[in-house]
Amino acid sequence: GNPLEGGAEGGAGGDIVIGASDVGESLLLAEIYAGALRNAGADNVTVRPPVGGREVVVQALRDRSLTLVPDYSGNLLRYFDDDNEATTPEAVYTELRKVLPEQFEVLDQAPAQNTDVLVVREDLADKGIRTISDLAPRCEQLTFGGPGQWADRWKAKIKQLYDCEFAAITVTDTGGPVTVAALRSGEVQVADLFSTSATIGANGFVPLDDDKNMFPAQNIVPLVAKGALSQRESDALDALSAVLTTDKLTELNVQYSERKRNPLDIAEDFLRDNGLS
Amino acid sequence: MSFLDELGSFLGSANNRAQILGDLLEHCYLALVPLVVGVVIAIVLCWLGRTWRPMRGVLLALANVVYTIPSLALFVVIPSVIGTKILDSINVVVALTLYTSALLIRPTLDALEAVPQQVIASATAMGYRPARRFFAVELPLAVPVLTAGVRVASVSNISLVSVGALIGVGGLGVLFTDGFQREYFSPIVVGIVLTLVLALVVDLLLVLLRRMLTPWERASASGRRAVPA
Amino acid sequence: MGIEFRGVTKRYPDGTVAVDNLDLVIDDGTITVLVGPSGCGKTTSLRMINRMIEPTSGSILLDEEDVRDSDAAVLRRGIGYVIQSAGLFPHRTVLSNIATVPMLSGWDRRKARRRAKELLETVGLPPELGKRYPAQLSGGQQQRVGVARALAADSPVLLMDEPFSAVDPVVREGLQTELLRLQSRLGKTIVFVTHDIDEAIRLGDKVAVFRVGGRLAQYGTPSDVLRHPVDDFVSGFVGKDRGYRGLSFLPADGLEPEKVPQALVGGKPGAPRNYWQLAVNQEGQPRGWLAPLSIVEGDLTEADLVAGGSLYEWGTPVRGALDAALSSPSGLGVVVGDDGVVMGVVTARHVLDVIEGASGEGTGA
Amino acid sequence: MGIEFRGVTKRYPDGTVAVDNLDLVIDDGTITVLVGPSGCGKTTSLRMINRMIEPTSGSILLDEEDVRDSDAAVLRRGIGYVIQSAGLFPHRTVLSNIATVPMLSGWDRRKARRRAKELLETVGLPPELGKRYPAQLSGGQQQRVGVARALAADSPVLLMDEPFSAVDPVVREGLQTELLRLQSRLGKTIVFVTHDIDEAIRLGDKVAVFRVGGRLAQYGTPSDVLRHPVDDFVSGFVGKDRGYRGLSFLPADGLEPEKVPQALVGGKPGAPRNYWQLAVNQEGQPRGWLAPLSIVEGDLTEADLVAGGSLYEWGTPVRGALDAALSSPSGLGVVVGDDGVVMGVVTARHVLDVIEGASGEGTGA
Amino acid sequence: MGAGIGFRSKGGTGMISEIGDWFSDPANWRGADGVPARLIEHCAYVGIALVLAAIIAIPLGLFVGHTGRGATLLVGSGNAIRALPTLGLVTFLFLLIPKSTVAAIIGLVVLAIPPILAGTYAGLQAVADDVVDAAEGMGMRGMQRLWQVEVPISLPLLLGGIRNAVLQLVATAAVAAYVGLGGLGRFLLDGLAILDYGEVAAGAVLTTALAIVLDVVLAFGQRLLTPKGVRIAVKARRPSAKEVVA
Ligand SMILES: Nc1ncnc2c1ncn2[C@@H]1O[C@H](COP(=O)(O)OP(=O)(O)OP(=O)(O)O)[C@@H](O)[C@H]1O
Ligand SMILES: Nc1ncnc2c1ncn2[C@@H]1O[C@H](COP(=O)(O)OP(=O)(O)OP(=O)(O)O)[C@@H](O)[C@H]1O
Ligand SMILES: [Mg+2]
Ligand SMILES: [Mg+2]
Repeated sequence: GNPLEGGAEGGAGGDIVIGASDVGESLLLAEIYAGALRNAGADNVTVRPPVGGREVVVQALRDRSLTLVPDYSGNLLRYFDDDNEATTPEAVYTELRKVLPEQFEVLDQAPAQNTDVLVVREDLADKGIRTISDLAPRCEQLTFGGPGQWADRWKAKIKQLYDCEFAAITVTDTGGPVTVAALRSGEVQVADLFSTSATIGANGFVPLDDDKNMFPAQNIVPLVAKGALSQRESDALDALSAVLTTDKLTELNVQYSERKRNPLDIAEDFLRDNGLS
Repeated sequence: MSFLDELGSFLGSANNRAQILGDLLEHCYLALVPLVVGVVIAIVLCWLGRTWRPMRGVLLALANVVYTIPSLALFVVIPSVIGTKILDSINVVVALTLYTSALLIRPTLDALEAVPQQVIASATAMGYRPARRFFAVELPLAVPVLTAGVRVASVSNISLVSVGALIGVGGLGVLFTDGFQREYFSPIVVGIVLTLVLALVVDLLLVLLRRMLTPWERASASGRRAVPA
Repeated sequence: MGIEFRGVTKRYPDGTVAVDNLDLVIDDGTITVLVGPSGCGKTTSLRMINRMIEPTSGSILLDEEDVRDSDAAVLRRGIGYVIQSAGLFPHRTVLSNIATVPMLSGWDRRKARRRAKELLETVGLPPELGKRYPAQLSGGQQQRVGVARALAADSPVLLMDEPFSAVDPVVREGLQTELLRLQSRLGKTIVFVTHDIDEAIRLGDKVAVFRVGGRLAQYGTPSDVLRHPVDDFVSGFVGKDRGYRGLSFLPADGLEPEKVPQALVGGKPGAPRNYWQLAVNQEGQPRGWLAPLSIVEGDLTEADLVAGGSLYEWGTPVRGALDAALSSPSGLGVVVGDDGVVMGVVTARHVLDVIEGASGEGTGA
Repeated sequence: MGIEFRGVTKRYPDGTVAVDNLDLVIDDGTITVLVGPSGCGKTTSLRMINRMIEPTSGSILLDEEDVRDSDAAVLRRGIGYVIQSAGLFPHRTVLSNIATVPMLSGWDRRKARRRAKELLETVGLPPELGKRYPAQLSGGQQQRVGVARALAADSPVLLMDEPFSAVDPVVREGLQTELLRLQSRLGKTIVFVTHDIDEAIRLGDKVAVFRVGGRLAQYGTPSDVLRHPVDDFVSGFVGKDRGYRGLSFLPADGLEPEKVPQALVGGKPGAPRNYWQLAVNQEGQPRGWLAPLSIVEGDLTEADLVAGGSLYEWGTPVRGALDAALSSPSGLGVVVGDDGVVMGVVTARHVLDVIEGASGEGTGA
Repeated sequence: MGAGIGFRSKGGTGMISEIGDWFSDPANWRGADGVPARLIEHCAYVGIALVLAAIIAIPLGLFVGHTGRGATLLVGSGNAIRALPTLGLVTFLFLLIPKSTVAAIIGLVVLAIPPILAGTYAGLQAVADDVVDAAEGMGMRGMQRLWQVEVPISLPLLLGGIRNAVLQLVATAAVAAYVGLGGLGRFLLDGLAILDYGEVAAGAVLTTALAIVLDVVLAFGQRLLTPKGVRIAVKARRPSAKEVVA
């Protein structure tokens, strides 16, 4: 971005600063939002480099360092209401709007989902492991790899639901290359990735079915600092969300992390192909 | 796909190029502003250290401690210490300014102390008051050693700015996190090369600046033999 | 402008007494040399004059006024100061070095530079050196610039602290000559520090010999100090050749050059003679000696000659005359005019007559 | 061990000819001083002897053997080498500095240290200095340690490159005296470099004067060089007082001290006399002069006396005698024995007689 | 300062108490991601990298300093390596060798080489010419001169280089946590990811404390190993208060 507008203030009619979390596709979604907003006539739209997890992004929205971030409905709900048990997309979205603090608002959610998914290598899957329940009896011999905050969030939950307690939990990264490399090399045997991640297919990993619905629905939803967007801008994002399906998201991910295209290029193509430009 | 093809298509995208340029500019800003501010701070502190002797030891000790703080640690705690926003690039600017000043304290003091006593004595004897003497005589003569220190600081700043990408601040470091996330060599290589080039260019500029500021040095190096006494 | 030390003592914080109750009156328009072994307080005394060091007690008067009554920086701008290796500013050209004090005193740039150019000439340096930096000058040239810089404020007082000790003996002598020449024109009050007794004798109208501990051992004219040292410390300090050196102060009144047989280099000396002949060139300048009974075939060339001794320039003190006689292979000291032309010769014996006549005493016993 | 340069030339890669076709025979057991202006190739010549520099052409023989035939390191261990500022190892104590070469040559530790202790004494340093580090010594002490270190291998050859030039004149004279004393005991072959002609004259059995460009201008005894410089370069280099200085090499043969009227300090001189009286103390040592016609009431005290001139020690060269006569207020130079007791007086005239007798020539014309 | 008060806004507690809470939580002291384990990991990385870097850099520096050959190349490449961005280097190496520890250690070694090299070389340069000259003139051979004279005298600067390298290593190892390396950097990055101020600050405090402690220990070692005579000489060379002009 432009060095001279370091900490731009958000606000309706003002500058729009779109943030991204350090999940791979987040930046891509941010660029697509940016494109849609520009097409809706907003100028002064910038996209900040990705940073940290949800906590950072929310904090940045709160102090208006950011105006808007793409986020996932389920995780967002858990973030604001730890004990909420809603799992279906609709329930999650409804609950989310209820618990959202007043500085924030969420726009329409997209049909596209990108949930956490536990994956194993083919050699383990070949032993008949297809679901987390299949995995549970073996958990004690397995090392798990995932982001730093995984243990905090899910360790108790997976024990409670599936009675699975891993031998060790190694911090790798948030569905990124460290996790992939660790699983590939056998350093960990189970890893947390994202369902739309292109690396799952590319490495022949096998995603395990979350048969007891531990992970909530994770529809893509724009999280906005309240009042920062004009009606026209909100409408443009709603229109965008309406066409964003899981298949399209997966394809976008392939373009991004496998074909290594520039996110702006991908965003332009996407908006054009979906009649949004 | 060979690396060169990959690099070709990476640089082939106009949007990539625009992004790289933006990152480069931000990198310059993040590295050079602290450099300039840090130099000024170091000079002022050293001036105080010269005028008031006990200050000298305090300065050196302080500089030593600041310099031992690992960059990432400093980057992440600065917002809570000075109350800035967490994504604000000012955090990196402040941290690097601290490093620059800390790094320059010793060379500046050394340089000032290396000014021959004779010269300072004769300046005093000619009726310079201390402040004027510092800026007219001591500081100019300290320039060569000082620039050596500034060159080290500039290289160090330029390479440290990339760590800022880990706390969400732009600059060429973004190319590393991006490349890393996508297992993509091109941005990383481009980022490294640009960092090196930037360091080299700034270094050359500093050498030129030093030449400009110290015409007498050139004269003594080459002129002695050329013109008979 | 006279300078007066009144009971001045300087005790450093560590207890060293560098100057001990010094009383000294320095006359206007003279060169006063402070001399003494290392650490005897010469520099300290000098620097108290321009308040680079403040005395512990006593007072220093400059032109009857206590130096403490002036602002230190202003006082210093009015006193020239030259130190060993000149203390030139390496980062400024020669001209701007010289122009320092005028600029500090608020002269305009053009005027200061014009003055600097004049001074360059005054100290005998070519104008083109003005644009150089100090490091591009030889040691001797640097010292001259140092003197020029000190003269720039046209101050009546000049303090010089071992200004010539960093240059080699030959250059040093040149600088001393130059300083004397300058002083004869400018008539400043110069206080000069050295630890070289020869330099003190050569330059000083008065010499103040200090002993370690910062006490004044003797204060008088150089000839006084050489010929009548007050005690063993002073006589030890002025050195073992003081009899001979003392001749530097004895004018050669009554010394008459005598005729000497000459031979022309390039001419034909003819048959060998049984006495020494002084070989001269066309201009009448001495080239060496033709030894008695030497046989020269054809023209006289330099190869036929024995190298001569030192030359005595007519009118200078008797010391040179004695050395000329002693160093000459013929025993005859060659006397030349200031144009270098032979005026005659003197023998050591004649020189002795002059010396004895002057000291007014016959040989005893 | 003699050293011989045979047609030695050293041309540096940049084209500088530092030494040009040098032929020089250095005698066993003597001090030979290389002297000349800066850059004339003295250091280069010296360093070719121990192969720190290899000549471009020609050869150097040490005790008839070409130095190139020995292993450089072994050759160097057998040649003492002292340089300006001593080049002591800062990280080793004085003793272990001195013991360096013996240790290198494989002596056992105990023996090397014993030798080092002896040498400390040899060069006149107290044993307790042995445990100090070089930075804890004064400049003069460091030089002594440098000399001791060079003596450690007991090598017959010693190379000294301006060893005393970094210390002040007084200390320097002490070091020179010490060196001469040492040499009189040890009888080494010493090659000594300096650019100070006085030092050369004082120390050298022979002096080799170099001119810039690395050529030998003159090679002979100091008295030779002073009294018969071969050309203007040499006479210019040896300086203007060379006639007087040359007297340092003239023995005072035939000079007889004459009787002089004496007065005892503490005694009663009685009525005034019309001649000078030499005041002596109980031991017969001179204390000053009692001027003619001076009136002394009661006992003679030092306050009644005129300070004396320099003293001439019987048996030393004629220079001292002349100075004694010239510096004496009475015109009578006081002659003392090596116990400091008065032997008589000499006049300048008598000294001249001796000088003229020695040079074998009468006054000409 | 407006709406943004950084991390503090989250819990509302002061930063000191948050660090205190973190440190007093026993959970943070146990297991593979507890403080002791992370500290030991960090030290291990620093130690291994330091040894490897020293093995490469010291002989190289000694060779160049002693013979004077390749000095320009050495200084030039040393500066180029210093300019290498830490983050770029470790991510690059990770993609090349997708094994966190190996990639990170190589990166650490590369970055620790320049300070050690510079220290060694500067140390030898600082040995006075006349001392080297005297050593040679006394008949020391190359290796004797190196070990008996040049190395002992250059020891303070050489160790100074090592001190710098250690500081560099502690800092770089923290950054290398980004490519999955363990050590104290984990607290910084993981804490940052979930904005746990206590953890981040604790990580910063631990890293800084480690750096300072190592530096102090090394400074002490430097003093201990510097030959006494050299220490005295250095002190003697420093201008005393006497010479300083008011
Ligand atoms: N700032 C100081 N603090 C303590 N003692 C000092 C200081 N400056 C000088 N001295 C001491 O005072 C004495 C006189 O010093 P000063 O410099 O005046 O001597 P000097 O005659 O100029 O000697 P030199 O010929 O060596 O220059 C010396 O013993 C010196 O050590
Ligand atoms: N390594 C070198 N390369 C090129 N020229 C050199 C080198 N060493 C010495 N010279 C030159 O050779 C000449 C003789 O040098 P040398 O050191 O022998 O002189 P010196 O008589 O010892 O002078 P000084 O009295 O200044 O010590 C000088 O002109 C010097 O500049
Ligand atoms: Mg002095
Ligand atoms: Mg030399």
